[in-house]
Amino acid sequence: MPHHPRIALALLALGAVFLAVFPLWGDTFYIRFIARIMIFALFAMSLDLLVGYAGLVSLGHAAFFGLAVYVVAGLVNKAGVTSAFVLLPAALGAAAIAAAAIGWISIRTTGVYFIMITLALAQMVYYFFHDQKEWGGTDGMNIDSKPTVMLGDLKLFDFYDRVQFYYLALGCLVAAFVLLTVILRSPFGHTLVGIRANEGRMRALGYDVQRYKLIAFVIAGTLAGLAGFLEAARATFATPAHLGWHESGHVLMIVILGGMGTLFGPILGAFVMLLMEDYFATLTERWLLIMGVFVILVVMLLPDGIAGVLRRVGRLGRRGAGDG
Amino acid sequence: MAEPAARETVLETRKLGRLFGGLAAVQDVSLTVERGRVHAIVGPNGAGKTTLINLLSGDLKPSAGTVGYEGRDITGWPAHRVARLGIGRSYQKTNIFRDFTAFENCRLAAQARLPRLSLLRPAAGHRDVTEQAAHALELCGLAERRDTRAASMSYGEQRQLELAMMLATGPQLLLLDEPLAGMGPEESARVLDLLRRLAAGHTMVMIEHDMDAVFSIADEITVMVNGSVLASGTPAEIRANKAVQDAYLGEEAPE
Amino acid sequence: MTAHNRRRFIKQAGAGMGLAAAASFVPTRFAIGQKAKIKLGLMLPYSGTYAALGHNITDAMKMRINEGGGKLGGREIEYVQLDDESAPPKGKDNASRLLVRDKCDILVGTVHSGVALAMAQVAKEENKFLVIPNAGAVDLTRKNCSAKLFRTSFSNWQPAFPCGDVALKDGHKTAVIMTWKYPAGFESAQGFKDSFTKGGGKIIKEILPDFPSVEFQAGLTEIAALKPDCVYVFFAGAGALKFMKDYDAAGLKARIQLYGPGFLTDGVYKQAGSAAEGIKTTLHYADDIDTPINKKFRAAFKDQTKRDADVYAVQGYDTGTFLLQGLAAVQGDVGADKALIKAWEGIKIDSPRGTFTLSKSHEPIQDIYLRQVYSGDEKLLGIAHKALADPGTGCTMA
Amino acid sequence: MSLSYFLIQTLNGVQYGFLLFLVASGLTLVFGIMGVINLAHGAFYMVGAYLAWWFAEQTGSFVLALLLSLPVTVLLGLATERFAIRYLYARDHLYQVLFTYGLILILNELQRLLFGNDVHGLPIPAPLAGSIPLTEAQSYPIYRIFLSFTCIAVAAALYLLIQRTRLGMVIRAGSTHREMVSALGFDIARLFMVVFGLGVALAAFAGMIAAPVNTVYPGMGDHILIISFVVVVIGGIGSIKGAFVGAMVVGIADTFGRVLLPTGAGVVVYAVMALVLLWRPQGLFGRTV
Repeated sequence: MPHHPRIALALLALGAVFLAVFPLWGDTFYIRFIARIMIFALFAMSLDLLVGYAGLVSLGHAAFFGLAVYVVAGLVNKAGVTSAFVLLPAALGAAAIAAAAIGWISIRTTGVYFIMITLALAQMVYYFFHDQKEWGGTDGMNIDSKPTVMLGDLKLFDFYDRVQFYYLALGCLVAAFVLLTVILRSPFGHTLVGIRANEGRMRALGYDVQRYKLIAFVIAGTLAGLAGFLEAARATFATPAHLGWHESGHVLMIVILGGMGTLFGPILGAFVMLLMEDYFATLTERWLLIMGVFVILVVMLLPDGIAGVLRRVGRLGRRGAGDG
Repeated sequence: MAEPAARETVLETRKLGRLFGGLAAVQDVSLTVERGRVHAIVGPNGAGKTTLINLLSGDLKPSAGTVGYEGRDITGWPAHRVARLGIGRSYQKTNIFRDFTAFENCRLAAQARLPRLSLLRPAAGHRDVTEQAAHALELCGLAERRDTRAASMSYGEQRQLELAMMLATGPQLLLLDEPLAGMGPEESARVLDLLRRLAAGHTMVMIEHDMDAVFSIADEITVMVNGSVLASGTPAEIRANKAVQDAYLGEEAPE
Repeated sequence: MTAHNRRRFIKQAGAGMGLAAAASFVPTRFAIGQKAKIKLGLMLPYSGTYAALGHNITDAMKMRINEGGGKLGGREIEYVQLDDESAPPKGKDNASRLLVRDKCDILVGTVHSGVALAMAQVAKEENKFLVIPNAGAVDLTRKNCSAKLFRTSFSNWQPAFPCGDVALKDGHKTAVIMTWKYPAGFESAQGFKDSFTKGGGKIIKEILPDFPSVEFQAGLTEIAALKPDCVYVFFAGAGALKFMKDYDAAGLKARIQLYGPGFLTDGVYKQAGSAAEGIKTTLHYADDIDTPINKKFRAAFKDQTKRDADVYAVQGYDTGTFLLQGLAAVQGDVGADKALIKAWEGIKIDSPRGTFTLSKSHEPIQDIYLRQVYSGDEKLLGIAHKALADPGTGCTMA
Repeated sequence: MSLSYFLIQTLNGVQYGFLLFLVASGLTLVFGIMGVINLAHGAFYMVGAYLAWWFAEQTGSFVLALLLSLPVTVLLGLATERFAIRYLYARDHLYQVLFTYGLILILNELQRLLFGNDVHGLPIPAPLAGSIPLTEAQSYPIYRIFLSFTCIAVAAALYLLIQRTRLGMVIRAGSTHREMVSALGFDIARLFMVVFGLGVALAAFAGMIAAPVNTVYPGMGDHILIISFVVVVIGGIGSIKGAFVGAMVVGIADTFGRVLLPTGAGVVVYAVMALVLLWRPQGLFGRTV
């Protein structure tokens, strides 16, 4: 049940305004770069549904993201399909089916088993594409064309236009945020939170816990697939690294950094993390060392992430106001 | 208490057994629970009472024997299917959602009976669910504590909430694991009163250590020792039973 | 440098978030003219597995440009260096960072073929020049070739092709190929296969362990059971070292001659010790090529970097020559596309690896050398193939 | 497929399995007893290999290198537990995952910083060099056989430690009844520190003794980590016996996967894992989840 603290909502609104007007003056490189951040925010948000609400810590979430990228790559390069009306449902469908299959096996377990099994099953998908000669193997491959959106001869949307694409990514992010907020306020969402808190009790109340978990897993996987579709359209490049466990760990880190179980946290997390990586990378060749230290500091000192800090600030502010 | 004209079996176990690593926690238990009756299960600690409840509720799968409910064989059914048949249970150790309010706890329980998955409508918008939850709270005397976080309620209130959650699912058969455990005399009396009222509309299987309470409310008593049934009968029969007296005397004091 | 711009961006973004004066964000622009500096974008791995390669390429290239006066076509140079981390997912963003944001005139990179494929597409979209100083994916100068893309190194096929002839000449009739199951391995294997089967040899089997696994025992047992006349392998780095040691320990080295492209032994044969003894490899370079230019180059590189030069340094050095000569021909006017392409297509480079020219698909036409390890040193045996060009199949310059 | 060929391939698989067991045993031990999931396990494997190589370079003796690097890795493990992991027991596994993920980044970069990007080989110690002829074309390196026996010895030692010693009793009890062990007056904190140290030492030791056949290179821990996870998941998380059986299953499946299904060999091991999980979600010897 997402209770967005007021300070977070204010920040979110401010951020949304900033994002909405950014293309008016930002240069094209940063338009592209922020589109990437928004795609990762969407990706991380989908994982937050699992980690932060359903209590399912998946270390294989990149499999669905990367699978969607490869579905787009395959349809465009091998079948010559470029219509977004085909590519989008195919990408989402593939991600959903994969999530159903991986989820079906994984949700029989809990806790650390779940972590390990999602990791191992996702690696299976990774090796599948890794070993495909026709799909570029470890090199990956360029996607020959961006998706097209045509109605007859009329071009409805131009994926090549960076500004248009930027707003598409922003729109998807906002839509996913709204959708997840609605879902989490529904009985289904409350049920997930209940399962996370006390699975046995939920069973005794009559909830088919496995079914709820599986549905959550499929929703999250499908949204990750949406992020993958957008990334394929943005970067037009497919590589096994998109589905590797480093990517899964990376997106998990974004969720924690932002604050899990908040939905808006992963958005903040994606901005902070990606901007920071970008910055560190220019400071030193040893930037991964800095990232490692940073990750550990966050884990040790900020378990509730940025959202936790905001909550505390908000509480302090309210208390201060009350005292005055 | 209105006795039904014809006695009708609601729940029946045959030769029910459960092993834990070769050790029999429950053995050869055959019980018959009739509609509208309060069936108490008593016995010393380690007699297998809670295990028996867990077998009935589906939290554990039996190693032997069968469980029948309303003429249906439900042996080995998972807990959620058992619950959906209308069998509610409460726990000996308070088992509530501590971060939720009393009302949210009950709403979560009540919406377990929604016929279909509901993903898009807000939980607060399901009127029948919220009514059912509010009703359960009221029944358990918690109406005023509706918006209190469960974690900040008193122990007695938490026990009452535990019952309210169970009731919110609208069950016909109640499996109660020591509903009075750890309560002061005043709270105990209040809950006992609640149980009496519930007995009017429900069939109940109840584990309880408080013998006064048991004898005052039960229609039927089963005594368990070492995982097996020692005796079964009306309170008067049990009181008179020699074997029960032999085995049970001196162990009567709760925990 | 990039760090500056980026820091500024972060500050700007922060300011924008606070709805402060965001209008002060003005992208860097250069007046294109003879006086302005040429911006050279270097996108190479400076961290990760290929860091050593990235450093050697960069250092040798700069060394060569400085030898040539430190200017390109009379213009000063501004290097914009970026670590590509050999990470394909970031390839396009990094390339577009250099070309779009930093407005580099020419992009140079990289080692990893996957990243290079991504760079090639961005360069094409932005209509900028790309010079590839290593990545050997054949598609770069075949299917994906383009007018403004040049490679100064090799194609994976190229050093492998002469190896088949060498094996035939050594009297072998049957061969087993063993390579990692990844594109560079497939392409290298294809090179060997093309010449070996054309000359009447027979490939009995191809064994493909998955990349980057170093568990070779199963494959070695297969080789022992198949008993081919010779074995051709493509491994590099740690895998190559382990393979040579395992091959030796399995008792196969003494019985079945081992061949490979030079990447098999480069940089690791000393570590392998006696296990590398006798292995024959083919490559577009050999440390001990006996020409004045090679000796001078090796001495200078050692002097400047305290490291021994290798084939990657040579490729970097030649990239320097390539830039110097091409831009001299157009007096530093990178905007003169046609003239520059023409200059580069007709280029002749005197390199430590010998003199080479470029093929129609913008790929070196170069000599491939045969080397063999004996007495703990890798020695040049001779030229395995004179002036070899990649077939450039499927390349149509648009 | 001739019989001798089949036997040699089986030997290859078993031998690979032994090595996997050595790495996976530490992972499963740490999880089974402490409930901690250690992603940096592979990184410690790499640390062991690099230390062995470095000390061997300095001293010229492989045995001496082993003796010198083992205490270093144990200390590293103890310190990691003492100053970080300890604070994460009460938290969700998620934080352990991320902490150890951060540790991988740090250890990988430190390795590059201290030892550079080069690939290194470690000569096989003289008495164990050489090979035994198996068929007319193939011989088997003595060191690999030695490796297998070392792994058997470690497996036996672990078995004895856990089944027969007082420490083992505590360990077994600790893995199921944490409260009981503390109630009996054992120092849980110290026990966990020792177990984590042991887990790290096992990983590092595997890296050390495998170094002469495996070569030493940056990032070598990554690949071994994932395959160890598969071993542990198949065997049942927390079970030493399971790790052993799981390692054998993976070793043999991987070897024969390469031989019989060359095009899909990378996926074979994972497919085997998925099948095992469909049948027993808790792994072959895992406790019910």
